Amino acid sequence: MASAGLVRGTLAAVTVVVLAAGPEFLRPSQLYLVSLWAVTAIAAMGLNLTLGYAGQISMAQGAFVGIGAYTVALLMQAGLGFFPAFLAAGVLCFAVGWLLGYPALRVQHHYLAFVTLAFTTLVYLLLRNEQWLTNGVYGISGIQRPTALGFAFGTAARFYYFCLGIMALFLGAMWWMIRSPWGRAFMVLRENPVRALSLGVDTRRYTLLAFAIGSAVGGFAGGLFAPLVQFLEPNSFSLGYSLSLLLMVIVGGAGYLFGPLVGAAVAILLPDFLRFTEGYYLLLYAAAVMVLMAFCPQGLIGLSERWQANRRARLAAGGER
Amino acid sequence: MSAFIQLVVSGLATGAIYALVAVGFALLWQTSQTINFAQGEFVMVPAFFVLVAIKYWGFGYWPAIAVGFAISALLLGAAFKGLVVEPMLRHGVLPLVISTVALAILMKEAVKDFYSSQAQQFPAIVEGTDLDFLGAVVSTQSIAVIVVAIGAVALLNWFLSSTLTGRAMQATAQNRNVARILGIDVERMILYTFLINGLLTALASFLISPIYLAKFTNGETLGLAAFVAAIVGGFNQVRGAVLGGLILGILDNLAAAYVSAQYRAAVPLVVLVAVILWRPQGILGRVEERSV
Amino acid sequence: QSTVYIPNLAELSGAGAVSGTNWRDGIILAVEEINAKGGILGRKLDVPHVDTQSEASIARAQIQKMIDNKPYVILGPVFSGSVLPSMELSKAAEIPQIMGGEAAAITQRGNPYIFRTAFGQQVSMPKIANYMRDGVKAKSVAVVWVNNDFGKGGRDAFVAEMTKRNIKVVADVSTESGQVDFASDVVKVKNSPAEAIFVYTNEEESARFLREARKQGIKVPLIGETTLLGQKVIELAGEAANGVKGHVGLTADAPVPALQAFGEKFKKRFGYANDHNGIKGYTAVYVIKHVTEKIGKFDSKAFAAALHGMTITPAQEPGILMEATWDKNGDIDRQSFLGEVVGGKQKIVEILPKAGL
Amino acid sequence: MASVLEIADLHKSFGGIAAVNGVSFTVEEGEIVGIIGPNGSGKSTLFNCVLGQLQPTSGEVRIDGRVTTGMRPCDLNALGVSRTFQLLQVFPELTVRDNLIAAGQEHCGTMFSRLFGPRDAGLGPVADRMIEFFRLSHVAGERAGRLSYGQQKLLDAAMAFMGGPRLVLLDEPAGGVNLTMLGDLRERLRAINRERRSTFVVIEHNMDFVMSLCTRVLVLAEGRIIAQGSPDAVRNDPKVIEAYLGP
Amino acid sequence: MAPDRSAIVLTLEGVVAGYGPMTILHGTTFAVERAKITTVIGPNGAGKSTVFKAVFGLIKVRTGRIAFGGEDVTNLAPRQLLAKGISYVPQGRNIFPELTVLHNLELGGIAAPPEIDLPARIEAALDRFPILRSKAKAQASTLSGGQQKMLEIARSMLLDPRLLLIDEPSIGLSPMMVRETFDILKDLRDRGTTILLIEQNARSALQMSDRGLVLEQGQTRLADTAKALLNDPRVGELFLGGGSRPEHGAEEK
Ligand SMILES: Nc1ncnc2c1ncn2[C@@H]1O[C@H](COP(=O)(O)OP(=O)(O)OP(=O)(O)O)[C@@H](O)[C@H]1O
Ligand SMILES: Nc1ncnc2c1ncn2[C@@H]1O[C@H](COP(=O)(O)OP(=O)(O)OP(=O)(O)O)[C@@H](O)[C@H]1O
Ligand SMILES: [Mg+2]
Ligand SMILES: [Mg+2]
Repeated sequence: MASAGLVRGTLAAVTVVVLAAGPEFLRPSQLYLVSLWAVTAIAAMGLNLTLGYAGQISMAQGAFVGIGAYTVALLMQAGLGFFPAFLAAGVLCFAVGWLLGYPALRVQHHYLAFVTLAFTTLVYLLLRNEQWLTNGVYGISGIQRPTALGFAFGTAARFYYFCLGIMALFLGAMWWMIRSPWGRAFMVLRENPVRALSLGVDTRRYTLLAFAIGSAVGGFAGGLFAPLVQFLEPNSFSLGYSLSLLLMVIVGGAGYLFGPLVGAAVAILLPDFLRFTEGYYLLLYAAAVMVLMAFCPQGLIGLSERWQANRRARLAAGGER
Repeated sequence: MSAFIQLVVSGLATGAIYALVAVGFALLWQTSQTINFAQGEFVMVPAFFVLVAIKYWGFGYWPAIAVGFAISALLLGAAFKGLVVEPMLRHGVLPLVISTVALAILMKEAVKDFYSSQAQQFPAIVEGTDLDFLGAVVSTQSIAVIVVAIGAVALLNWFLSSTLTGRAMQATAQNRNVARILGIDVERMILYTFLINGLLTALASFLISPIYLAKFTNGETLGLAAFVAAIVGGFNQVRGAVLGGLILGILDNLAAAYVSAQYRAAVPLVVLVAVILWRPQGILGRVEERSV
Repeated sequence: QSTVYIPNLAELSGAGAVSGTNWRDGIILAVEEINAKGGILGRKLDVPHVDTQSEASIARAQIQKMIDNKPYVILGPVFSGSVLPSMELSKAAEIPQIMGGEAAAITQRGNPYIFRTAFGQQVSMPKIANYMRDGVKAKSVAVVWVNNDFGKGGRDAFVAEMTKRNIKVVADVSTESGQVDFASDVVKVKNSPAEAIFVYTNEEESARFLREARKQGIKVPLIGETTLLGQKVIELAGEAANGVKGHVGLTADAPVPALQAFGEKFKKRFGYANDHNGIKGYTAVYVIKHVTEKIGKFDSKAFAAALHGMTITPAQEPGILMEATWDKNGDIDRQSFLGEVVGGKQKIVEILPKAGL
Repeated sequence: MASVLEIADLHKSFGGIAAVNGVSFTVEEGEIVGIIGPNGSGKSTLFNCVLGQLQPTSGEVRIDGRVTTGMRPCDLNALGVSRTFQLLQVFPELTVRDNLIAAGQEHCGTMFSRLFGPRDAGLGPVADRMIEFFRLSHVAGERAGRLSYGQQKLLDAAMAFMGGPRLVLLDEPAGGVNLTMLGDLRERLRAINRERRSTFVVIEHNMDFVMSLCTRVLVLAEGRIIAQGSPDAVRNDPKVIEAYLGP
Repeated sequence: MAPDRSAIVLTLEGVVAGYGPMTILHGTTFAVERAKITTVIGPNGAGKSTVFKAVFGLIKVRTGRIAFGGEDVTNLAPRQLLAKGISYVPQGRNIFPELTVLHNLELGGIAAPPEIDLPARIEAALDRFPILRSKAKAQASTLSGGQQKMLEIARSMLLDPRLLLIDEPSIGLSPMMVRETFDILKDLRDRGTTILLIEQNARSALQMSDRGLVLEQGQTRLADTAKALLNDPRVGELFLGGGSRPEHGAEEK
């Protein structure tokens, strides 16, 4: 037990140090990639709440990232500062997510998946067709990076710290919420809604909350996505993006705090290391996901946990003898 | 008026294809509680088996079709069941859903990387003659599709509800442990399901590829449409899937013509959501009642 | 150092795979030829091919990665949607980018490092419009376009040109990329009083549209721009493609021996017939060769400066295939063609002069 | 003072079949009422209607004099009404201890305080006592889905008491529970009933348990009450013997 | 009293089994006599159901041996065991919720040898549980808890097993139905079926049984005739609810 904690602590510390020293040894493109990882991980964290903890299958997270990104881009174009725009993105997504939660009160599982899928398609069509607002297929470019207290986050390195900082913030908040009774309420929602309801858990409120918070987090991720990529177009937020976020959450480990970070790393950072796979990366990735699902549907974190549990059991068995 | 008839008739032809694919969905659901997100790709791929047989192995049309069915049964039926579904069923629905999402990517990428990223011509079973129907044009291909789809569905419906094997397949889906305890050959039941699905999708593939051309991305729209059809009609009723498919095909055409072409993709989805909220079990579906 | 790093970023998967693959194979062909002859200024070309997966955000990440490695010139991408976000980066790094995008917006931002290999829509659409007015003599037209950046951009430019020429657009039909059923779209144009139909969609969709149009018995001329008369569309649409007319920017079937020879080489090397993207990729590499040899050094900034206003003729550089001129915005100008599909083959009926930008 | 639970002419039918067919009765504070009746006589359906799991076709339910028909189960729970289920209903992936805390946490503080307050909402000690009592200590950290049938049944019962309810409806709490444990459970119910004046309504087929625990017994058959009274009176009622107990 | 050696049909010898890394059965050993009802009792979580799962091949036996009719059947698959004449009725709810009652019932006979007249058996089962006949066309999930259990018991009557493993059939059944169920078991025994029964309702179960077993922490604590166990003070106190419980004697009818 103690050794597992030690391993985990060391791992966390090393990760933090490596990330902090990033700009020292990473090239700009790698800084960009790690920033993109952080942003994607935030989006996946939101989905992890809805899906992993509350058990509501959502294929709409990509759409929320899109809504958040466009909100920030458009508000900044209209002259608002980054931070108010960022906040507005989260609030808007919270509200829309709350509304999207209503169907979840009536239907579950694959039905719900399709309601959210329909929503994603609608958002995509709106972004594409309402050119007066979103500039349609031509997209929005030239989005400024934020300035805080006179400090500009314009360069790759500074914006890298900015993204990582915000990610850490969300990770902390998520951790806090999950270990609070709210987290337990979300989980009982997933486990047995009928029993939960009879124990006074207001399943309607928690379902809507799970959707709204998850979506808001997605919106915040979008709020970072816009200044990071500095170019928005509807295609980035089509169904494929939502699906890949879904894959990330599951691959990392749904219902584990760090699952989304791992999942996003696999989808975003790993291809960079596996350059030799070039055109076949997606093929290999898909195959790997299938193997993982067959072998350990709890994802990579679940896998490592199982490995640790086995080791512990072996140690304990050894101790007995 | 003739425009309207044309839209409906064309919609029916498209709808019949959706129906054929949707039936596979409903079948998988009813008999193994599996949701196959790669169903569209299951329709996309068999056409390439045939193309390979024709182009690289020098087969004639009918032998190639036979080979196509055989490979489909083997890969999309047996191998899918053995390698994807079987190891995952015990983990519940979600991992399986994810796995089929990954499978869809895998199939698309494989066709693209190992065959071609470009659309391919595909030979037709019946030479497409166009017939005039109340001022609208219908091709014999479309009629063949409709007839085959309805025939396949009638057969399946009978099989599932009127034979012991059909019911044993449903029982297997609803409670595998009990099925095993009662001595139902669970493995074989699941295998049947997937073989039937593999053959159905192959059939759909051979019927539509001459019209739609064979391309690795074809599954995306088709799978989605079929899924929507299955839900609209009723997920747990094979005949519901047919109704859903036809409705969807017609609706799509009418929406594009009379509502908005830019939002045509939205119309079926809005209908879908309306159906889900108003009648979650689908138009012909059964309510899945549970007592507490 | 014996190689020079000229990375290529292309749509090798996703929606743009057809175009991207063609573009890449054109480049491969040119690079092989040049390297076989000893490279440029004695240095071999090192041209890795990187996939955008047809997604803008990935394109952007990939181009950043290329820039880290200090490329001489960047090739690609082909989709305007991927060019627009990535060109900001190459501009900031002062590295010339020779790409395949056709959206008008690309060259309207005063970016001194971006260069086209094909007409922008602001050049090709006037040509089509003139043809509509003078060749087809249509008073009213229908336009069928695919609703993505390519189709929408073309449609906007086309409609503007029609208005200028007092031709009415009586049906404006948007279609989806990947759409398989064109019944309702054909019904719409059929029911409109259009005297000609302009079809501006990607390859397969064009073929499917043509088939449905023939099935429903459309009689008015079907007019297209490059894609509609392309090899792939003819192959897929079969009979239904016969009679299609329009403007062709680049084609291996043009009565230009160099282009035809290229087409044969390409087919021999890759086993399929190229489309205009193959030519775009091929010529892009030869542009680099020519300009570099002209300036005599590998200097990115000097390269960009030199290419503006330059005209390259096949006499100077055979690999350029056709004489081409780049203006100060990076737009390209060269001859183009009017064509028609006859008996399942593209036939060039007229060579149009340079637009004279 | 109003009765704790009043049911007036309650009907519930499923597609023409009347499962509950005009049931009326009241339960006073501090009573322990047993409900018995043949299988399918509508006992569970009655509970489901009272607790908002099902919408009654007609009739009225009042709790503390307040009409509660149509209220959601969670709102009823907030009024101090809780229940157990006939079929196993636990949170299978949560540990036994977390099951219990989840069962009580909505009664502690506000949404706000639950987000920022302690992790176990202050329920840890209560949960531990519950675990102790139901002899689940050795499996307290185990996931609930891995318990034996009887253990899950006990856990389900324990969960019903976590919120400190005033009215508890128990649907066959004894099924599958070891007899010794059952004796303890009975004593516990009596004690709670005595000390907190909590009210119980118990559906049960185990006659020993019902007869020794309840102050009053109702007999349901075909959706109607056919007899009620003291345990002894009911046991000797010929109608009850014919419909339920058998010769 | 030790069981009659020559009449033994099922033996477990030192069976060790469990779930994942957990061990529940720590060398369980006992023997069951032919054409007798043997009742297994024990506290909740003792491993009673686990024993059944191990015998029926649903969990893996790690060490030890299970023999049926002199043959080693350790770790055979359920279908093989069914073919050898063992059938199993698990604890809890075990129906196919979306099939009709009749179709549920019918599937109980799927492993039947061809000589069995299934329609007649189904009729007989419906006769014993008339309520199921009236609900024959209803979806099984709409049955009440007790009715679902009846359906399971009726389903188990379709085969003629040589050994029937039945896990707490009385849960959720009204007293009348419990008696009916026990009558069915007695009939089966009289026709030669060996019955191994788990019951918490220990007193009435032991009263109709021939032999009894007490299982605790995955091990056999006592094995004797049912009568002897009923009169055993240790058993009375622990498993018959004796001691603290006021006697009502309802079961003495
Ligand atoms: N699926 C499972 N996974 C892990 N552990 C299990 C599982 N099923 C049972 N157990 C554990 O095995 C032990 C014995 O369980 P079993 O079901 O055999 O008990 P039992 O004697 O039948 O009890 P009951 O009378 O409550 O039915 C229990 O401690 C339980 O926690
Ligand atoms: N959802 C439903 N649809 C149709 N009929 C139902 C439904 N739920 C219950 N019933 C029927 O209503 C009747 C009463 O069922 P209920 O579950 O209330 O019985 P019960 O008294 O609790 O029986 P048991 O003692 O067996 O649990 C039964 O005949 C049952 O079949
Ligand atoms: Mg009941
Ligand atoms: Mg048990």
